[in-house]
Amino acid sequence: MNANRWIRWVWPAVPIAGALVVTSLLLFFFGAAPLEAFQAMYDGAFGDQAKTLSVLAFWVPLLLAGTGLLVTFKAGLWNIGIEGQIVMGAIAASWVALRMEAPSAVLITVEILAAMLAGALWAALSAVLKTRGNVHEIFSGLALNSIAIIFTNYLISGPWQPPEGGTFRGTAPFQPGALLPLYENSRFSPLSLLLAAIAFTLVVIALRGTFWGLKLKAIGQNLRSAFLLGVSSEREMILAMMLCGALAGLGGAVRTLSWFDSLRQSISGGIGFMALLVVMLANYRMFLVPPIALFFSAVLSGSITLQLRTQLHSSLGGILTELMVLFVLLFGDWKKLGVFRKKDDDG
Amino acid sequence: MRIELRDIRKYFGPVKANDGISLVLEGGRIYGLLGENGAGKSTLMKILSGYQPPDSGDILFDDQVQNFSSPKVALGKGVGMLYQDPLDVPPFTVNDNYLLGRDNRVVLDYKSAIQELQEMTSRFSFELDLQSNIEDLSLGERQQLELARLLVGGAQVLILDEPTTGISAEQKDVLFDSIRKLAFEEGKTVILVSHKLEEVQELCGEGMVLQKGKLVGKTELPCPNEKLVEMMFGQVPERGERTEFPLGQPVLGLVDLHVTTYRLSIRDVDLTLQQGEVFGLAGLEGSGQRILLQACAGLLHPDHGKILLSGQDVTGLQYHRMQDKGVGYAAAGRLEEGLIEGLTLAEHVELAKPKHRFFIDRSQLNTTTESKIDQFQIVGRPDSTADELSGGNQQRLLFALLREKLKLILLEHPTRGLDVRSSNWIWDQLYQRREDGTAILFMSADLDEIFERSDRIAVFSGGVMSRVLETKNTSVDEIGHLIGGQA
Amino acid sequence: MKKNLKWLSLVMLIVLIISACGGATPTEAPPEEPAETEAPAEPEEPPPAAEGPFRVAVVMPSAINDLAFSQSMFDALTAIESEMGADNFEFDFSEGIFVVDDAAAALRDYASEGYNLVIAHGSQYGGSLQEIAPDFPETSFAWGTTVDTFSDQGINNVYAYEARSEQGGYVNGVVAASLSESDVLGVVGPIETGDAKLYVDGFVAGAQATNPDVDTNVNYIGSFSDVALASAAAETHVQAGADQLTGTAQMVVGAIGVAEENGVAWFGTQANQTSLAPDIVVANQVYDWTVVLDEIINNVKGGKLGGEAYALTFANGGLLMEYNPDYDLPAEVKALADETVQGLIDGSIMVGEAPPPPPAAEAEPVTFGMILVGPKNDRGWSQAHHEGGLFIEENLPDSTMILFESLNPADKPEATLEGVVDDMVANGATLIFTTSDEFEEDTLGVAEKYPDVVFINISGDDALTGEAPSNLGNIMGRMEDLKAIAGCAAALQTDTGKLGYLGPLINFETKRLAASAYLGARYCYENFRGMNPDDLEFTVTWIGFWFNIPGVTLDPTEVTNNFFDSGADVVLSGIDTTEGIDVAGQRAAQGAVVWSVPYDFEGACDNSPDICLGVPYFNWGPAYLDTATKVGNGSWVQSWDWNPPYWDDLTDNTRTAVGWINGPGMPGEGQANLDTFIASLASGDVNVWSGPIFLQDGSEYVAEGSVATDDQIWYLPQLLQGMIGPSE
Amino acid sequence: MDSSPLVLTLASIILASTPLIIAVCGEILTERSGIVNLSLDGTMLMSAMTGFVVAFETDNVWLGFLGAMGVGAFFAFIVAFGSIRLRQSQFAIGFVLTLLGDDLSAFLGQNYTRIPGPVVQHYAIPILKDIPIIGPIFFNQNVIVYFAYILVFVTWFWLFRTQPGLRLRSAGDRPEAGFARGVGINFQRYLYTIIGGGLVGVAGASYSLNIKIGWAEGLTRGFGWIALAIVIFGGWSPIRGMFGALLFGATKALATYLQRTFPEVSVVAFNAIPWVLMILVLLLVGSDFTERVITVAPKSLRRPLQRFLKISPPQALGSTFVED
Repeated sequence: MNANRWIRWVWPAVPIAGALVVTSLLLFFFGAAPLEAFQAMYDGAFGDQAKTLSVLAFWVPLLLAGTGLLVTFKAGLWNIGIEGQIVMGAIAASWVALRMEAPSAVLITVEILAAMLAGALWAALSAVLKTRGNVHEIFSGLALNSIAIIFTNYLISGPWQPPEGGTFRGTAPFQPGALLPLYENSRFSPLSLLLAAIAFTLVVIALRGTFWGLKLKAIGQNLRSAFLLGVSSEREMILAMMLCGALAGLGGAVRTLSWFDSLRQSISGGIGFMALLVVMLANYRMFLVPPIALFFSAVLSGSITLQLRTQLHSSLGGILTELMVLFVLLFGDWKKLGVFRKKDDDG
Repeated sequence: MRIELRDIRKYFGPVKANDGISLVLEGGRIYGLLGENGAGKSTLMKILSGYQPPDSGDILFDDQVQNFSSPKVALGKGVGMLYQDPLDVPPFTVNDNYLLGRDNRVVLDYKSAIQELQEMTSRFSFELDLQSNIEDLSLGERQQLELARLLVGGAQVLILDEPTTGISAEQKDVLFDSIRKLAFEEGKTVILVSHKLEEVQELCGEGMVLQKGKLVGKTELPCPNEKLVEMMFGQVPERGERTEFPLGQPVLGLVDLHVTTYRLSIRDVDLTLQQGEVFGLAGLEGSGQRILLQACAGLLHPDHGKILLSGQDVTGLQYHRMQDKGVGYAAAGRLEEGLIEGLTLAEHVELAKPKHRFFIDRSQLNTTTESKIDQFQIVGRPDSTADELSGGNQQRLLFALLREKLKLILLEHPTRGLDVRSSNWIWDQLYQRREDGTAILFMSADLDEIFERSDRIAVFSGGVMSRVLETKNTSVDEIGHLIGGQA
Repeated sequence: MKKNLKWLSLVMLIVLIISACGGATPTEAPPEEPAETEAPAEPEEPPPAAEGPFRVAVVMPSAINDLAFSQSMFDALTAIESEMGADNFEFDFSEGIFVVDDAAAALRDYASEGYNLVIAHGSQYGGSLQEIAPDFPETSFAWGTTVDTFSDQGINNVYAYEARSEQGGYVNGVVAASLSESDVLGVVGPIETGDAKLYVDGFVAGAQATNPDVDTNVNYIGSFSDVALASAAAETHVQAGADQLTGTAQMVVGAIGVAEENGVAWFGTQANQTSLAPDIVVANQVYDWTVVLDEIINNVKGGKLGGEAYALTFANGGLLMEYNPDYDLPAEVKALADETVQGLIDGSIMVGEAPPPPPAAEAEPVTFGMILVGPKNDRGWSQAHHEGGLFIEENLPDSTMILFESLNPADKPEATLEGVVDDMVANGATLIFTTSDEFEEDTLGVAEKYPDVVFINISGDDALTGEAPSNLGNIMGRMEDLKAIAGCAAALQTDTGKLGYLGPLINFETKRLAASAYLGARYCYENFRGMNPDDLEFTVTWIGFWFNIPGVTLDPTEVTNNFFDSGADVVLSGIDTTEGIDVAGQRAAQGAVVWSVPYDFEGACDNSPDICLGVPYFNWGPAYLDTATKVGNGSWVQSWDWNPPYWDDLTDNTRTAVGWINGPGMPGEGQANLDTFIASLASGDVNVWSGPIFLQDGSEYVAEGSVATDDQIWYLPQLLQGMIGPSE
Repeated sequence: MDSSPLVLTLASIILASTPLIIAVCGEILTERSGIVNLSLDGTMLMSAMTGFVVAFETDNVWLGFLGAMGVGAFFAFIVAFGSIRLRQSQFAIGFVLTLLGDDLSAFLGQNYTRIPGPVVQHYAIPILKDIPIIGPIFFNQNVIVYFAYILVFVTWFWLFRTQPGLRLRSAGDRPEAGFARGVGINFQRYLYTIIGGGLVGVAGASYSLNIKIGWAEGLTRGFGWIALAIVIFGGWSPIRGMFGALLFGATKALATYLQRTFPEVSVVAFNAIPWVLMILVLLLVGSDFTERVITVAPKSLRRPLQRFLKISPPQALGSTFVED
């Protein structure tokens, strides 16, 4: 039993180490020294203040999306459409930034509200398709992701193209007052982190302490029983999706109003999918989401420096994080592995 | 064939499902296996049919030790088991289902399958539409099909697990006739697993009683029921006597109700229930009773017709609105329909409350839950999850979650799978509700239960509801005819 | 928009002044070659009897009053006529012949009419002359500006002539440097080639020699005719502090206007431009062709019909400095100028004779960053830039490239240009190429953040519009003519008369490139195939982005298949990747008769050589090397470069900015026609953007008889009439 | 030979739909056995890359297909192992593999981007190809297309007319029943997940070796998801699935045509058509509305309508089965 307890403590490190080993092998076969590579990644993430701020700036939308996904996962929903919700949030924020004139504080408030509303509505579409049309949210989500991206392309090449003519880069930069206040010269907006922290806290409280959170848990476990117990699953599902969509939309606003200064053609670029990985690696444990999101942000930011120094393909950061999630999924629970299970105990 | 079970043991963690059972079964006889819920009947039969290996002990056929690694092997050796819920594949056609696992050629030979099936069905005078899908058959027909399949597969030992649940009286007669034929004419060993003493008495030559995983007694049958009951429970439980209860105002009114579903429709239902009334719906499973209950619960909506609740038109209201109006519904599925795996008792209690605050008050909730646990005698703690409870406790929890002060309670198989004592306890609880003026509408596959508990009875057959019968003025025969679709 | 309107009005005004003129000097021999060419053979025949007046005929590309190239020749002939007398000398001329075929006909006519000397005054006429001259062995021909007499091909009746304009440029540079108070000079050049390059190099050398502290900002605008660009370039110079400007070719009128507005001094060349702005013109280098013509006429009279090359110099009096009498030129400066002219004459000052090879001598290794928008091996846009970077590494010893590929938000949402640049600068980069218009805006930001690092943004225009800080320049290649070649190749080969154009997304660039291809196709369909160009079905399908994004863009594979299914037999690619040629190759393997013209990358034909009709491609190496060299030795100055092809050899990757590789799939006859087409584009003889051109909505865009300005081409609002496909 | 634009377009649609048809057949086998292999998109990318690289290095297209099949089978094995042995969420594993396949294929294939390599050779079937209209559409194709035809038929036959098919379906529909009759449920699931994955691998390679010739990052991105949706639309039947794939191919061709027909509509808008169609089709087969249509229909029509419109997934799809 002592051995068992020891394994229980050490085991969580094993899949992570496994992912590192496989990544190192890849590095090795492509002619790079793994240690140097990881050093480069670290330098790229925390090498100086600018890099750290960049990691933080990328962290915020990832955290927002991950927080939103906690809600949908709790309700048993696979909100793959989160990518499109981020995009729609960005579009709505851009719409306000381009079309409205107001003092900065008002403008930013309206932008954020519009982004959250747009993300929520886009998510609601997926939810209604599920509850009313029996269309699985994975498929409606994927389709709506593509449609949202196509819509962005339409806007930036059509009605919102910059005055000097349409390229596919994006809209013209917004009025300065429309942008989130930034920390010094970085793309990091402390305000956005504050909003993310508030959102995260509220979601934790909602899921842990409120009746609504309990209802989501019930729905997520057993739709039919929850319904018979008096939980309106349709309403709660739509609400869960909308809350997630609103947070994703806020993430989109942060992307467009602080990371960029205009609506770009790939405003999200997969942050939603990354957030899904974050929540999966956290194994749906809420308090692991912020640190894991920060870790992902650091790995991906670090892989930029990695590419510069080693000229290796930059998909490496993605591979490392995905391997970690895969290995944790597969081998994270050592009991399920049965490696240490007694042979006759297969009942 | 002589079958011997030697010291069979099977433990699930701390639970000793089979704790050293030894038995000898002879060919050409029909055995009844009796026991309370959780006595170990199912486990023992699963071991015998190769579905589970025992932890220790041997199975011998004609003194030869057998090793059943799978049901297939067991059937190959001649042991076939007919489950209460037949182990067939509902989306398959009858032919496919019949052929699954039988034919070892790659390309299916439908011709011979049809031939074999027809032979078998005519031998036992089963009436089966061989072209239909399994899911379109009645439970009885599915059992017949399973039986046919087992026999063609060469079963010498037949294990029947609660075979009469949910089938009509006529189908039951057909089934029993075939069983007798098999045992007495063909020399097969038949084991009947059942709660229903009457059936066991009627059919079996020898009864074996299990209690807490041990064989506690054997007796030649028929014998006095009291003897069997005493062996099963140690003492004869009080049978809850049904007392006449003065009925009050009409609670539920159904006027010319038509409800259409994908598979079946019910038509022309007119019915009035009064306060305090207990109304039983009999019929084969899937004849429309469930549709009626769900329509009353607001889970299905009528095409036309009216539903009145205390004189108020509630036609078309959603389930949750009906709940608020005082209608309670308990489905039979428990963990599938009603309880939620992974949620604690306290969480269930909180969810089922009619009124909620935004934030959950954990300590108050615990107190409430504790009192419910006491009141409903549930073996569990507020933080036990629903799936940790035993079947009976799950059922109790389900009733504990019904709101107070209900006008109408709708129940599907309220005591299915429960032993007599648990059933009585549950019905006692239900009868208490009548004091508040609650009417109870329930369906059951157990005709005894319907007879015993209802004030009035209606029978469904193919979506049509029969005339309403006063329990005291009808008989099992009459109901049986109605179930069979004869007016 | 306001800016555009201003440009347009300028164009409208000045277009009236300028006569049409194709290539004043697009083709020029390599400057390293000495101007002297030995006459290899003695004349075998006795001279023809000199009876009657000496008759000269000349064919000129532009009008005789163009205040430049053609006028200088006309003036010279007039002068000779008045000198020799109308009895002894008469001349005939054809002006404004910029279509090479027309010129060839005229030359042939003149030759057959017995003129003693037939002058082809335009380097673009060389090809025609080469064919005509052997047919008239008794007629003497002269061709300029060039040094090639075809004597190495056994042709002995052709004279060559040129102007050593670097000499006057040198003098102008000396004067300008002496006058400058800001020590900043500005040069507006057309295309970095030939006469213009000689002049500009001379000017820079002169200025440098006079005052080493002087900064001479050179800006080749990429056009001989775009007045608006010239004025914009001049404004940039003025904003950068230049108080002395010069420029060469016809479009400088725009620059002169700007100089006049700002009271900045101007130095002219080719003709006396004082009349254009009497207040600010200081000095002009003027060509006097009589020096050359006298020699040639004498030779012809003496029976020598060709084989000599002549040049105008100060020494032989063919070049003259003419000063503006109204400009108050300090005496000591005037003296210095005269001294310089003298020095050039006596050889104590050498310019242009042996241009110093700057890369070898002053090459300093450079660490430079290369930021790509796509993967480095996309066989398209990004790969072309990557190879440009490799070209630097090869030619500038010890230079190091720091590469970053696929910087776009879809692939790397976590990366920013700024972050990448931070890393590159930290790793020692002093020069960074940001190779997409996607980076235009962000490049401005990092250029301000790192003023000591030189940034080159590709296809942006910040250096042109003046938005850019002085450490940010722009480079782009002129692809339009090459797209016309692509269109021509397709039209030459099509059987069905249906062409498909695989368009990326709709913007000005893609519209004008598609339109160029269409115009090229029309021209060749009509002129080489003898078909009605209106029957040509030219369909543009836009996929929605530069490359395929599954689920978001149309799939180029399917679009190409669709083209072929609908009866098209040639598909031209306008996108960054190779689906067009891949599908065509697959179809051909199935026995279909189809062809393809890929794009962007010079090796694109390799994907399916047999059906490849050729590929127009970008070649960034020369421009990148030039930039890196200058950054290395500290001589880089901001410029906006729209680099033209090196017409003499479109496959010369050491020189050309955009190129054309002939496709193995093009049959011989078609290739011959295509070569002719290329030659006539090179000579300026053919301009596919000649009116009348109508837009898709039917409105007239370019009137009959005129040529689209660069501005019109650049900002093409719609596809053209006859093209099928959306414009918005 | 008839080579009108319509005929040629139809032939192109068939060619372009081939990989989808193959992948759909593979996934149907997998899902019919009770496992959802959600990793299709990543698997296809990995196998497209592997197929091209192997074919390029060996100069043998068929070895390329073999390699792709191996990779597809391996990815599928991970899904099967994770869900059967380790009882983890199939969705989670499939989703991670989707992303991993995308990145890993980009990384491993980085040196093979857009270079020309071997392709599947065209082969018109003699005699058949000369049938008017039908010939040029169906029989003037290549071996992979013919393989897809055969695969659809074989898959259908295997599922519905053979004993192994019954076993396979019992694993997905009622594993308890199958197990009681001697079907090794988990064996079936491993087997058909792996076979299905292998077919998805073939589908991936037929992009890189046949349709979108060559390798480039993200070459087949999105098609895996579309295949998964078609499986649902096709009601887990290979024949309906084939029509689903063809419908999807036709929509894409339509988008190209529409751009020419309606130049005034934004080009970008047409790119959304396949996605809108995907939602609408799933809505059609999934919503209660369809059920209502069936119930309202005259009785004689009900059964065929039901067959045509009503979709019921394998009933044990995605659930784990514990053999004890």
